[in-house]
Amino acid sequence: MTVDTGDVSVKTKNMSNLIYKYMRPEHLPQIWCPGCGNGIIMRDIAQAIENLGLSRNSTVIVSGIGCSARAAGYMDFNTIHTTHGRAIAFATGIKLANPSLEVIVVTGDGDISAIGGNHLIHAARRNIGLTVVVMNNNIYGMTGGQYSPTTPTGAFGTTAPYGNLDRSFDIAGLAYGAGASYAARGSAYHVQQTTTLIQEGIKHRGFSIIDVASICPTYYGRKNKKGSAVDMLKWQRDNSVTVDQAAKMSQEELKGKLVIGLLHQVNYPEFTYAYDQLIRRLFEEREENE
Amino acid sequence: MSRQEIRLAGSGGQGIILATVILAEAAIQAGMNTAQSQAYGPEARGGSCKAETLISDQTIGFTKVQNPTFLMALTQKSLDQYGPEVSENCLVLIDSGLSAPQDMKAKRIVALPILDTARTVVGKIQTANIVAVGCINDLLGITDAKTLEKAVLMHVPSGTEQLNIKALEEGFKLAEGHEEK
Amino acid sequence: MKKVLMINQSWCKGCGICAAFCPKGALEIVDDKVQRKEGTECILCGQCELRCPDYAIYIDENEGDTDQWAKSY
Amino acid sequence: MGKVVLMQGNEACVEGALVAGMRLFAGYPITPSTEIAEISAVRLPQEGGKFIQMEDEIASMACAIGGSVAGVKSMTATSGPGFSLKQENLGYAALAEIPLVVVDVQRMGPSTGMPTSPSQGDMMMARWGTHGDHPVIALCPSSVKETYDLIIRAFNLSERYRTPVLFMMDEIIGHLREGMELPELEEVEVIDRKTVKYPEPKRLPYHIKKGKLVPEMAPFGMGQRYNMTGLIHDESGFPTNSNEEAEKLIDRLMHKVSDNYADIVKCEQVGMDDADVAIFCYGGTMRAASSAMDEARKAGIKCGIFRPITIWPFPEKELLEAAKHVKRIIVAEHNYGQMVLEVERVVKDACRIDFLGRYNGTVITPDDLLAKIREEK
Repeated sequence: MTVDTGDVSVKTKNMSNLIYKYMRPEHLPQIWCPGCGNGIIMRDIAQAIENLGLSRNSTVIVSGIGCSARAAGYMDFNTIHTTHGRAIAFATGIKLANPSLEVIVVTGDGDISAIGGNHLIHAARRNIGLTVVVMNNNIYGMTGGQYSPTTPTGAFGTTAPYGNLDRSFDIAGLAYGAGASYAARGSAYHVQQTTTLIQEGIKHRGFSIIDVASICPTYYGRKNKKGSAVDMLKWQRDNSVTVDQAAKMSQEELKGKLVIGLLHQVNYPEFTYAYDQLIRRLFEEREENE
Repeated sequence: MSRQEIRLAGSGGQGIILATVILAEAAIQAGMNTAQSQAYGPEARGGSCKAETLISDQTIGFTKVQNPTFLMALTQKSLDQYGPEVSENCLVLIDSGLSAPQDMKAKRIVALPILDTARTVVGKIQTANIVAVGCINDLLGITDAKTLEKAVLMHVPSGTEQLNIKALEEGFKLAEGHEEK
Repeated sequence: MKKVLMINQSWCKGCGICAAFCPKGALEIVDDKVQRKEGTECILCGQCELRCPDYAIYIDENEGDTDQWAKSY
Repeated sequence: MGKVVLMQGNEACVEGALVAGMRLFAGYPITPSTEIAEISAVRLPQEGGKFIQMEDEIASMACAIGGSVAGVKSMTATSGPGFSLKQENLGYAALAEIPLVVVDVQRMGPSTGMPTSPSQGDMMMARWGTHGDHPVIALCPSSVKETYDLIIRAFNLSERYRTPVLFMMDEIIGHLREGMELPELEEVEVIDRKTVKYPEPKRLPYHIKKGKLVPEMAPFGMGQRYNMTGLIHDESGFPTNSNEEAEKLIDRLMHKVSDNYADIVKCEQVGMDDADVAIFCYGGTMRAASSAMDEARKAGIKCGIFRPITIWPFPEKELLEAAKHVKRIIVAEHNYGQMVLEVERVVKDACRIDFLGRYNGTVITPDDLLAKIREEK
């Protein structure tokens, strides 16, 4: 059978139509470790794009640095792998220069909330039409397992050998507090829900963030005795509650739970749209004066 | 017109920089060369402020005023600071309310009620810089009144044109009957 | 067209996620690679495909050139 | 003859950039470059372009790169501390070959230093500030008119060589207002981006066509999907760990600039035909030098001026030739001694080299230079 890829039509061989259509097979399998949740989340993004019927040519994937950042190289779009923490700032320039592009930022917890935290909160405040998908694995994977801003208090990392003293960030909550007009949380286990959340985030006009709990069996899992990739996914399955369920639960009951679903959505003018309106206004005023 | 090295001093917020910009614009409109620059402290308001305009019919190399041929000071503090630096031949314009420091070498001093005119005659103290511009043009003969008016209108905020033209005219009047001390 | 389970062993890293979440227990990991478990039934539900981080297992449509219901590379 | 207008250096920077085709500016407020952001905020939307004030200097640099990647000529502007912050992404732009212009209106440092005081202390940071080996093109204007003309050239060079171009202004010129003649727009040379005509899916994004200097660019969204990265990459745009590919890439990046020295490097020589003593200066320092030269000549001293307009690559060929015909070169700059190191490297013992540096927030005056010219040793 054949797949419409937009430019070529080739018999599929050893991958699903979805992967064939949206990935760069010559660069697969990815460098991610066995059981890494990032591959699952990357597929969710592809599925969301497929469901929405976006054109690959007018979709841009921007990434920063870290494990998550490698996603850009695997996905068959206009892709740019930028500097550590700065993916949102690069993406802002791309979206501003050409608002017709669908710009998706794929990032990790260290990239987005430590070195890139400032860009996250300001892009959220600005409400620029980017979709940010966070592969949140609670650790710095690429550098070998240091604690990140989302490592829970007490958990271990190579730089938290006696247990992490920091409190951890709720990235979706942070973005929401900073003014993101769409904030959601998904997980590697909850594939269909997460895909839908990403899909709705892309559709949303304004800044949207989907904080997806990933799994890192190699570092976070091993350091913290969380078992195998399978065990970590099972933990997600058994400890997740929906936003609706969470609303009926006490703080005590919510301890150690992963709340997934749409956390927040509001309509507010998107930045590049507002800027185009400004340009139009100036042009109209000039025409009137002439 | 021979080379003029004009230095205006006052406190931030008095519009000293704008005054030198307008003088520079007047020079350009009159077909001369000019270089305008300024130095100010970190305060937006109230700090000391110095701005300069060089005007010459020759090409201007070095862009800073070295030997002022003209100094105006609108505050005692700025007069005390910059007054003693100028040479004997420099023409010094001061607001009537100020007194020349003892160690000032300059012999040609003109005192005019610039601030008072702005406040009471024009009706807005913020126009003191434009009153001053009128006085300075009259004292130095940079250009004609019409050209100066054009320069003023090019640089004042829209909506304040009438007020500033009045200030300029009051400046002309002030300087007309001036006396050098 | 008949659906078929496809396995691309060259991309499989043997993490075991597909096998763990298969509702019919129809998959197993042997020598770090996934394979069909003998004597089990695959209902082609696609749960394995959804969670395979390496896109090594998926449901495809039968190309008609084989009777096999599972095909490995 | 065009109309003569009174303009500030920072304003001329924006007006020239608009003529050159700048349609996106990303910046962050910092004196003495702030007027560039302020004027861009007013002027860009009037021309259908976009201005954005980012949350910091790093983001401004990243945003400008993003704009260029999406096909729009982009610029950012800053001063000393902000220039420090832009360095990492500057390296990205050099490696990924992104055309854009970065303006640095230098102020006295290090650190917060003396805000708004003039300095030329970022000259070596312009060359060596970002990590790793990379090509650099940096230009230095010494008048308002030259700021206008040269920023257009900066954009043209960035497009021709697909590389960031540094525009090294200083406070003296940035805050100076003087008259300048506006050019007739039809006479201004503007180089537009060489983009791919027909996006082919299999085209290698970093492949250079025969006879071309640099790979043609495909703005995101035009139909060619490819990967861009700050990792060492091959023609495909994908990362590689091949040592041969790494060497090939760095060689190519360095050579695209060094092999085109004659096109890129410009300098001005005044009175050098018969000069015994030459003043080496650049940017705002030129203004004191020209007055000093006039005075020296009146006093019977044969003084000339050698002024790099392109500061990086350094105009070494012209300088060495000039040095052979003078007895002394006085290097005057507003720092503790930066470009004088280059002068020493190039001139060696072809003539005597004296240094006049200023690093206290004041400017070098013509009298300072005259005293140096008259200095006997």
